[in-house]
Amino acid sequence: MTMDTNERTSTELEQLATLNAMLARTSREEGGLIPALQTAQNLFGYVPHFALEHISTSLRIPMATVYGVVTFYHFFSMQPRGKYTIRICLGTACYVLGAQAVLDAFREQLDLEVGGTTPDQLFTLEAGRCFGACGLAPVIMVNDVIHQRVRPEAVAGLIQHYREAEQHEGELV
Amino acid sequence: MTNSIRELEDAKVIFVIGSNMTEAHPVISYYVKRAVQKGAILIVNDPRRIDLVNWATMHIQHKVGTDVAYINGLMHEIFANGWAKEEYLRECTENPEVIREVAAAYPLERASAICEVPIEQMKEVARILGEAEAVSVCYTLGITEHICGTDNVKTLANLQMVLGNIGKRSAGLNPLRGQNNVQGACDMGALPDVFHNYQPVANPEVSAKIAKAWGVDKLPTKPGYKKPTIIDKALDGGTKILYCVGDNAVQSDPHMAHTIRAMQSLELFIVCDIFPNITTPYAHVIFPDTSWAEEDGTFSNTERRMQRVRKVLTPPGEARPHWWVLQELGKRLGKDLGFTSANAIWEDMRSSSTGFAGITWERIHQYGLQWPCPTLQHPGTPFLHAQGRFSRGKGLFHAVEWIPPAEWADEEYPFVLSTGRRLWHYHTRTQTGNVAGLEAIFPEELLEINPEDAEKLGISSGDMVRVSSRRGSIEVKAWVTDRSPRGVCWCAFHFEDACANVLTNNAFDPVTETAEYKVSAVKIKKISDGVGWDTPIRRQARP
Amino acid sequence: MNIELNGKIYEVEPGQTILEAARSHGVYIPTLCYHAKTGGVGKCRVCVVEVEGMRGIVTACTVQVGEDMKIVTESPSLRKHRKMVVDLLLSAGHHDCLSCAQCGNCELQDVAYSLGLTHPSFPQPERKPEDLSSEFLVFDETKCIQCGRCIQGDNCTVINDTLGFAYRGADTKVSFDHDLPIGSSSCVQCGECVQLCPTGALTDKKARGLGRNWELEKVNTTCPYCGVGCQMTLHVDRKQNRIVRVTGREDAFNEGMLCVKGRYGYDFPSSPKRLTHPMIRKNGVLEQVSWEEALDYTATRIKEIVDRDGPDVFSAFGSGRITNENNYAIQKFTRAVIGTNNVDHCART
Amino acid sequence: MNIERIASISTLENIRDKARASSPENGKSEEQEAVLLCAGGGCIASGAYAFKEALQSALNSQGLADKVTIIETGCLGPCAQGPVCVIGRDKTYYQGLQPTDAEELVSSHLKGNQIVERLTWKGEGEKPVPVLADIEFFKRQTKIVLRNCGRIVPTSLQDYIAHDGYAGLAKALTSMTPEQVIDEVRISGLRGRGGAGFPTHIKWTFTRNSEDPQKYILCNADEGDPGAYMDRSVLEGDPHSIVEGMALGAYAIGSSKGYVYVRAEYPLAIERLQIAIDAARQAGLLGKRILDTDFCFDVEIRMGSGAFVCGEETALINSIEGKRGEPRPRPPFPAVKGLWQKPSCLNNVETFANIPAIIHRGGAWYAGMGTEKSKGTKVFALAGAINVSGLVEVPIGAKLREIIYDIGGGIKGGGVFKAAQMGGPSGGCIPAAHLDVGLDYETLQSLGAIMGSGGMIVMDEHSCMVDVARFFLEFTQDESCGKCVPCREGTKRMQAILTKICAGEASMEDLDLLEDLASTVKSTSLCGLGQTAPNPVLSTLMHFRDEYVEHITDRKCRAHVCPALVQFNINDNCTGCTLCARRCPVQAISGEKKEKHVIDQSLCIKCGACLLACKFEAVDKQ
Repeated sequence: MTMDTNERTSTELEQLATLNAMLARTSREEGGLIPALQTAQNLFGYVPHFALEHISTSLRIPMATVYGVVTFYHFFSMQPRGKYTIRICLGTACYVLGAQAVLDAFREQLDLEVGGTTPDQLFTLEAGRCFGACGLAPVIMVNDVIHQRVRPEAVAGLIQHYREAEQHEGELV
Repeated sequence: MTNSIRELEDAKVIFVIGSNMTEAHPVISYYVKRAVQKGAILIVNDPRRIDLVNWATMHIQHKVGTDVAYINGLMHEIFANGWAKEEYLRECTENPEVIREVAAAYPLERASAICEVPIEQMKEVARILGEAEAVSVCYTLGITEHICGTDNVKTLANLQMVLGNIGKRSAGLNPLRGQNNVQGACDMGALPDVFHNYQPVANPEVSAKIAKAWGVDKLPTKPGYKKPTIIDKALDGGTKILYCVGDNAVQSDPHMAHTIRAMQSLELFIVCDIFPNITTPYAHVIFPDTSWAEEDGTFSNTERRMQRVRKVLTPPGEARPHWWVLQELGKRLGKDLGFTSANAIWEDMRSSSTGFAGITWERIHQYGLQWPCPTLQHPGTPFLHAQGRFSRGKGLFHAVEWIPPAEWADEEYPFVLSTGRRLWHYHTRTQTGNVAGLEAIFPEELLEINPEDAEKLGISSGDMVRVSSRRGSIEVKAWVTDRSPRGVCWCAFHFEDACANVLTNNAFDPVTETAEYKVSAVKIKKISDGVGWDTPIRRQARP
Repeated sequence: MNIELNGKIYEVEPGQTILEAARSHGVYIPTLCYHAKTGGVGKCRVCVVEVEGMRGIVTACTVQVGEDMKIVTESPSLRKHRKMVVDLLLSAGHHDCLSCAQCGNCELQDVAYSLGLTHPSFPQPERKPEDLSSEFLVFDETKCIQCGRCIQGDNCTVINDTLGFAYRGADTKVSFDHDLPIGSSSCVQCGECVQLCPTGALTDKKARGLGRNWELEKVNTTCPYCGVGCQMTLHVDRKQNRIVRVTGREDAFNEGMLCVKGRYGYDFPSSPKRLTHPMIRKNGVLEQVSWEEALDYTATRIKEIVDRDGPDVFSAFGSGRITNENNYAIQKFTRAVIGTNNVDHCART
Repeated sequence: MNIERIASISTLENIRDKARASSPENGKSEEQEAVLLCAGGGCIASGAYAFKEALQSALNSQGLADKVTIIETGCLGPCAQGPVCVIGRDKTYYQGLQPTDAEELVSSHLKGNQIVERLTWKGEGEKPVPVLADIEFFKRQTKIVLRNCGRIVPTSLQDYIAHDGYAGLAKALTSMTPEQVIDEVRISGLRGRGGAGFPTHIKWTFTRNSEDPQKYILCNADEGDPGAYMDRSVLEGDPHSIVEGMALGAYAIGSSKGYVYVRAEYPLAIERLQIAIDAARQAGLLGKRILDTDFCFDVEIRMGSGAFVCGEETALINSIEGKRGEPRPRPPFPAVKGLWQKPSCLNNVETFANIPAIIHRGGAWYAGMGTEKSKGTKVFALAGAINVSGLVEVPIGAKLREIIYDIGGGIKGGGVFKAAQMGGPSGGCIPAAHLDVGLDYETLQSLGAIMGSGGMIVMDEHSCMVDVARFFLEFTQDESCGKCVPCREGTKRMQAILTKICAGEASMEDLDLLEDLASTVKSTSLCGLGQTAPNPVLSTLMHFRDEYVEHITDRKCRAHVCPALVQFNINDNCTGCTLCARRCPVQAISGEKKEKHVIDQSLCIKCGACLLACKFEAVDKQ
């Protein structure tokens, strides 16, 4: 089943073009599969199914192997992610200083389970492993921004802050 | 096959031409794929993008029916770069100068023009073949089912002799025989010009020896007609009686209308089979035969290995092993053929054969033996012509010129139809038609059309189309797929209601009288819209 | 090379693993994920043994024998560990043997029996439905022990590249392509995975309920389809006069491998549509007759025509489908009885 | 900035001397001044860049822009006190810097060289200790791995060379044979810093002895242990030391190709390491014919993708090969058959960071530090209930008490030390009774813990040891690769039992089953993850068995952590203000206005909202 291009939006098409360009330079022998998946993840924000097919055919790696790798690593997601990925660090230091309560607060406020995305595609909630900022425990990351010493009560405010940033941006664009 | 199947796993270079191996010989394809996994180079030469290409290093899509030009072009490049094994040519072949002339007549420009393979690709293939220490060549009916079938095989033989690949491990010239015991049928002398063990009927001493063994005073020395001639002669009274065992000729022979007319004009048509099919209605007498697993005996496989088949089921109703029928007919015609049991027949055959003399049922109880195996102590022969010592002495080159197929695509019939087999079925489905499950996987015939050609004709997968040739037309469902190259469509002959052999051309190879199943000119017209398939992943051998 | 197994000295070849060496001398070491074709991968950890000088206990299927290696394959602690590992496996699924096709031929059943395990001691997960979407295979996830033999087989022996492990940790599962039902996956149903599966996870659909493994007689034969001539074993129910199941012979040149026709195309002899009686065309209609009548009629008609027009009007077709013996019989009849060389067969299609 | 190719040891030396003169540590020249601002991941998170802008504008407004330059450096160590900086000349150390402090810092210190005591380190009795060298936290440390962190610009090749960068490599390539390099490492007594402590020179010798034209040298920067972040700080603060360390390793074992496997969660580390690699290539310190010798070596970064198991040697190798990160049975060991079946040697970031120093200053110097069997220094990542959490590098053998109290400033909020968890999910805990244990590989092993990567989580009485063991089992069970049965199934069952214990529904037989499981998982698992997964349980059982028994028989959680075993009751301080009743999400609190309220235990979900809301400390948590 070849991927019918008309179904894809224009942005996805250029992203696909960049992916194909990268694939052309990659060879299966030097373990090109994971860098290819990482490229797809960074381009699309997640690894869509048609990207898996492209990677499988151009690197000549069976789909079963590609699927086995993409479902093994925590970093890859095959569902579209929210604009803001909230990762709560569940490292030992954070856990001992109350990260679980922070995670529960986020689950309540966003009405999400870990790994879920809000219907408005704004937030994805993840439980992450140690980010290496244990001095500022408990820590959460929103995309690449680290928030330190987060208290459960501050969670509502944080969500509101990003919601407003979104509306604000919404008006501008 | 000159060599054995398992040698393929250690081959360094495998050159496959005219063989849809993953569908027609799946277990051999497993060994080829293992060789590739171990680093071997696999070159697949087939006009179609067959599934084996998924594992191939190179896929050469030469034009249908131009094999001789393509191979002669390769040999030209091999000679030009000094890759030919001159020492082998000197010591092991009779007439090396013949092949140098033939190759000289096919510079790459000419060869490429005919077979439409880009020159750089031919150079690359020639380099790989030339520099390899051993190349195994495998081919099937894609090479033999042409009016120049014999020439194709001779050209491949020429190539392998130029490269010195006959007579060593993981090399050789390997025809992959299609049917479970077609090798055995030839071994046992079911051929007009030879007795069992390829002993020529025309040779007086042989004829005398076998006449004595069979207890008859004289045996006919004039070679008989081949099957296509037998069928043609039925129309002019040359053939009055046809005794047909296990062969659904109407569906499997080319130009079905012609075959039916021949059957109808026979005076006595005796058919012996296990199931009714579209040939049995024309029979005067039908004998019910015992099927596989209902009688003991032996098969010979494609690597010349004779192996046991065993009886585990009691045959239905009155079905009897066929040698019993012949024994009874023989008695009524005044000759006791001595067919008391399958093993007795085997011993009778063995007593008057040469290369099979060492093979007994006891010796092949556990594992088969590969002939030639002349004595009871002989271990069998994994590969023939060892160290280039050909059984006929020295290798013989044949000067072979390329000739176009009998019928080429033209304005009225713009497409080339090629035919073949699928993984899921076997020949005319006499057996697989009665297997629960195979029908469900592949329920009807499909015409495979190239996407660009299909778009021009407004055809999409699932539509019904009418395919017509100068000999007839069929209605078949379309499968738009890149398995077919531009200008070529393909379908099998498994299903009687959409059988390719209605269309195929009954033009024959002059030597073997094999019909040109691989090339017929057809036209295609869409009849009605249909529903395509929406499969989540590209699959082998089906949409 | 000499090694010591449970106190006795044995002669072994270098390069063998401890498991192969022990088995070649009849010393039992339980295994689940080891198979001659797919090798020792050290996944199930049931074949653990104690080796003097090596830290901790090691898997016999991956460690090669060394000169004067002292190995203990049976000890209370080894038995305790093996028992715990098999108990964990039994609890991880629903290995209920009552009507499982693999009963009597299941390596997990055998190992549990040898360790005296009666039932899983941990709470079992909820059941999952079997995958019945393909014509010939059934995949029951709750009987899968993730030994990976099917995947190793699919990627390294038959190389159809359909199977792979997906997901991670406790959710690891055998997946067809990207976790598709078998029927819509790229699986060509060659059945190699079924033959390699140690438990009842992958079984033959058509054979279900038609005969226990030990009830069926095993007879070796050659495949009736293509020219490769694969060696196979027929599992026959003599009473029902039926072939129930086919497996490839591991010791033959095809190393146990078959294709979909060879492994699953065995039931045409039992079809009711078989021709069962001789028939003769009487005023345009084919009628059943006795053998006597058919043979007499045929012999007299042949004699009449051959005497009238000579032997060359007779021709016979042998076949690439029937045995050597029958082909030989046809050519001998044509030449010795009729006296013509008009005999050929369909080598051309 | 273009970097010309360094073709010989002499060019390297005069670059070093030139660079040393203008090294930012003491300003570009005599009257120049520099502010070394820590730009490690932790400080950036606490606002280092915001402070930098404010400081720059303050310098401009006060006319010091050309005299004082702001230098971004790697991590200084005390991450929790971030953002921090050190003044170049007089080495004054400031912490907790907010943008509003910038003006004061410039005006009083830089202009009026008057210490801003408010922002300095507070020592004993809150007494300010301005100069870096006098501060206990720094004084007791011996920085080898972190020698350049916080003192050089991480991405500046000149700066690195100025601090003896690539001197070790030059020395080795021009005057030492590979065997001599290995011997120097042998003398140094360096052991693997990844956790197992396998002697580095033995690993290098094994790989050297495998004949194969193509060998690989690999750097394990997966650092999956939660609570460990020293590798990140080294990669962000001193990436060149890793490049040089790997080059030396490659020269020793005879390899020409290296890979650094960095986890995806460290984007900044990857960025800076890539800059360092590119700079080294331009300078001819990587690539073909390094320093005009016939030694060629190049190194490439490969990103992890979120799998703790890829910290294991062979799983990491499988990951680089583009496969599922599943470990391989050993033997064959990677030194014989590793990456793409070629001999490969894998060492940790911290191990590589030591190598340049050892080669440059000699193995004997390094062996002078540490204990009899474990030489050199170890970086610990102090975190948890401790006043000063951050990176601490001390000679091996230092006492736990010294690290926690003298360096770490004691337990946060004056709490009581209960245990220090070492080695993350593969490690164990050290109770108060062993505070005076000298930390080295063997002593930790005997206590049921392991050195591990050096993560040290300090816990006070607010932590429940059973819950910590449950947390670690949940971690390893979630991160198990699923390849072998004991780890895949065993950890799941162990976690289930621990959860039952925390829920107060377990029996003593469950405890025996837990120990049986632990012993099988530990002895039959295929790789390190499975073999060490039971350690957190075994070590907490060894030191805190009474807490387990309490959970099971008395259904009591001493630290009030396990929700099922915690009870919230209202005491007599209650003034009936009804605030708690309104805050309770399940309306479990009843009572009239001004009357003492009551919590209905059957409804209470132990969320603690009432405790947080109450202004009169009328809610007790038992």
